[in-house]
Amino acid sequence: MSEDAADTFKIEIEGWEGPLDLLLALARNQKVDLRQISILELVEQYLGFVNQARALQLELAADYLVMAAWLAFLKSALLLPRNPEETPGPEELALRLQLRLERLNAMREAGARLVARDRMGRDVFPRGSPEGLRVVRQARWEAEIFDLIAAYGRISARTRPMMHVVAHRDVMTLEEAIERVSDLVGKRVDWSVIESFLPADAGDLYRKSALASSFVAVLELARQGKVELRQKSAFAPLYVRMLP
Amino acid sequence: MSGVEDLARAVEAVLFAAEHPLGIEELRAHVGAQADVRAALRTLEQLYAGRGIELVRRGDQWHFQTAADLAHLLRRDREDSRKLSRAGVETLAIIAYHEPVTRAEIEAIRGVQISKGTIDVLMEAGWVRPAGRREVPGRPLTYATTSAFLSHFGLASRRDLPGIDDLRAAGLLDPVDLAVEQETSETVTQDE
Amino acid sequence: MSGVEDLARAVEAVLFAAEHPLGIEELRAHVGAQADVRAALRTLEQLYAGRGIELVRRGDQWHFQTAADLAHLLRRDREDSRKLSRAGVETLAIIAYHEPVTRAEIEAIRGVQISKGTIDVLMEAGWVRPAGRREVPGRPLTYATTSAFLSHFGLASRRDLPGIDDLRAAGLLDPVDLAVEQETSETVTQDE
Repeated sequence: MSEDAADTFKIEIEGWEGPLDLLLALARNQKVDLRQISILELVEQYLGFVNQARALQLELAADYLVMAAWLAFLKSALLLPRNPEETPGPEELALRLQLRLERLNAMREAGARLVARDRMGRDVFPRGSPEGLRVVRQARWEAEIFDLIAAYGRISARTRPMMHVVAHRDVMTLEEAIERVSDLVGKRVDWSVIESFLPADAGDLYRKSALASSFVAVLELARQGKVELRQKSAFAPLYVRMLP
Repeated sequence: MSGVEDLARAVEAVLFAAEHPLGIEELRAHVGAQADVRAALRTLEQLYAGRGIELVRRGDQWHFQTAADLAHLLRRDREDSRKLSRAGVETLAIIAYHEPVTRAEIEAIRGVQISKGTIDVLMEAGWVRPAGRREVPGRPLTYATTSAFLSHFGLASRRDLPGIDDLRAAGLLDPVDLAVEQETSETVTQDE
Repeated sequence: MSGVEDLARAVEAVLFAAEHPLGIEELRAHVGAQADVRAALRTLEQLYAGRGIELVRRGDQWHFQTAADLAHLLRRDREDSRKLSRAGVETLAIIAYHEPVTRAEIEAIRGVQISKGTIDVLMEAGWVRPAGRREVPGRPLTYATTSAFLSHFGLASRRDLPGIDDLRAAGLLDPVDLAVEQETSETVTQDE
């Protein structure tokens, strides 16, 4: 049924909402439990109703007519000798109609009970301006002893190189080296390799430090024009001589 | 004042301030974990019986609301909720008692197509929501009711829907096909 | 029920459902123009005296509110258990092993700055407390663990912290001067 047709029909026949609705209204007129209604009687009433509407030249929506045709078929099937080949049989068709009516009726009554309840905002009202309840969340912090120890181990591992303390370490400062080289170079007349200016009794680490500082020292002295340097090639021995 | 009366005062204040119905555990969270909240609620029920405000139990939740017989005093400055059409009421009932339910299933029960606006009106009222698609050909949308539906109609849960247990027991919430199967099999059994 | 009591019920319901305090005229608009609303309010005042809900007059307007002495019930504390962050655990470990220790020292040991909230969280948890100021320039605050720390981690004393002796023997717990640490670590790197 199209909406237009539905609208027309509502206006013309007291707003039946479809053929099933009309059938239910007729069935209830039988004033018996829907399980006990006479389907034949119901069919007669429906067909009578449709004929009456036609006589009054009311425009019936298509699905009312489809239902009328189906009910006419059902009626003849119920009345004529049964054809066992035919499935579903007329009794089952009648049962289906009765079950559908029961279900529609159940929902109609349920709806009526539902809307008749005391409805919030219509029949009963909550407090207009409740203060409200507040939940104050507090964190309960969790950590396990294992996490703590693992964390400390992790930090220790991460910072281990940083934690080495070099208790004592001999270094020759640049000032020391300049003084030492200036002093020694003046006592020599010819070219001397730079290693010859290092202290003879130096340990390995101190010797490295002394070499590095002495190298910078001779560069500084050369810059000042006090010594000259000679080296044949990279990594070849470095010679130092006092400038006249 | 006795302990029970002190507790009743406390429960009264908490329920009064609450924005939603509260259960026993929620009440205990406010008034004390060991409190005999049920005894306090009984005291309050008696205290409020017949008054303009009533203590109401919905399922296992409690709240205060105005007495239903005073609705006429309260409605005056409120927008009258639009009256639901008959189609609307039936459709709402079918959704509530059968959810989740497709439009085709609603139409099968009502024996008529439902016009476009009927479900829209129910959704606009906040009582009905789409509830996913049914995994059958065409994947039709299903509908279900909302918590706003429950609270508007004063229901604690769908189990409180009027008569739902009887309807289910009578098979009236089963589809016709299933009911036919059962009826015919019963008939067969009777025949034997 | 008498007329006054009926009226009291009506006023009770109207005040309960109202979103604002109401004056006499507003109440009359709901319960009846001729009604002796003041008498009804007096009845209600007596009825609610000492209860969890009170009828309160503000100027010439009336409303219900929860009794002031029960306000504390309207809030409740909820504990959410939360896991300490990695920074939090590391900071706590450093404080536990080195206490009393300043923030700068913690950062030196971790090798990473600690955000402001990290120590706050540890103090909120009740595991760390301020432990006086160090008498050096800037007088930085030092931190130490609490007895709650010990009991949470199942320790009788800080000496029970596993491995503390081994770590000390390895020289890992020696106080390290920041400046020296920088220089020596650089020298070491050059040597290697």
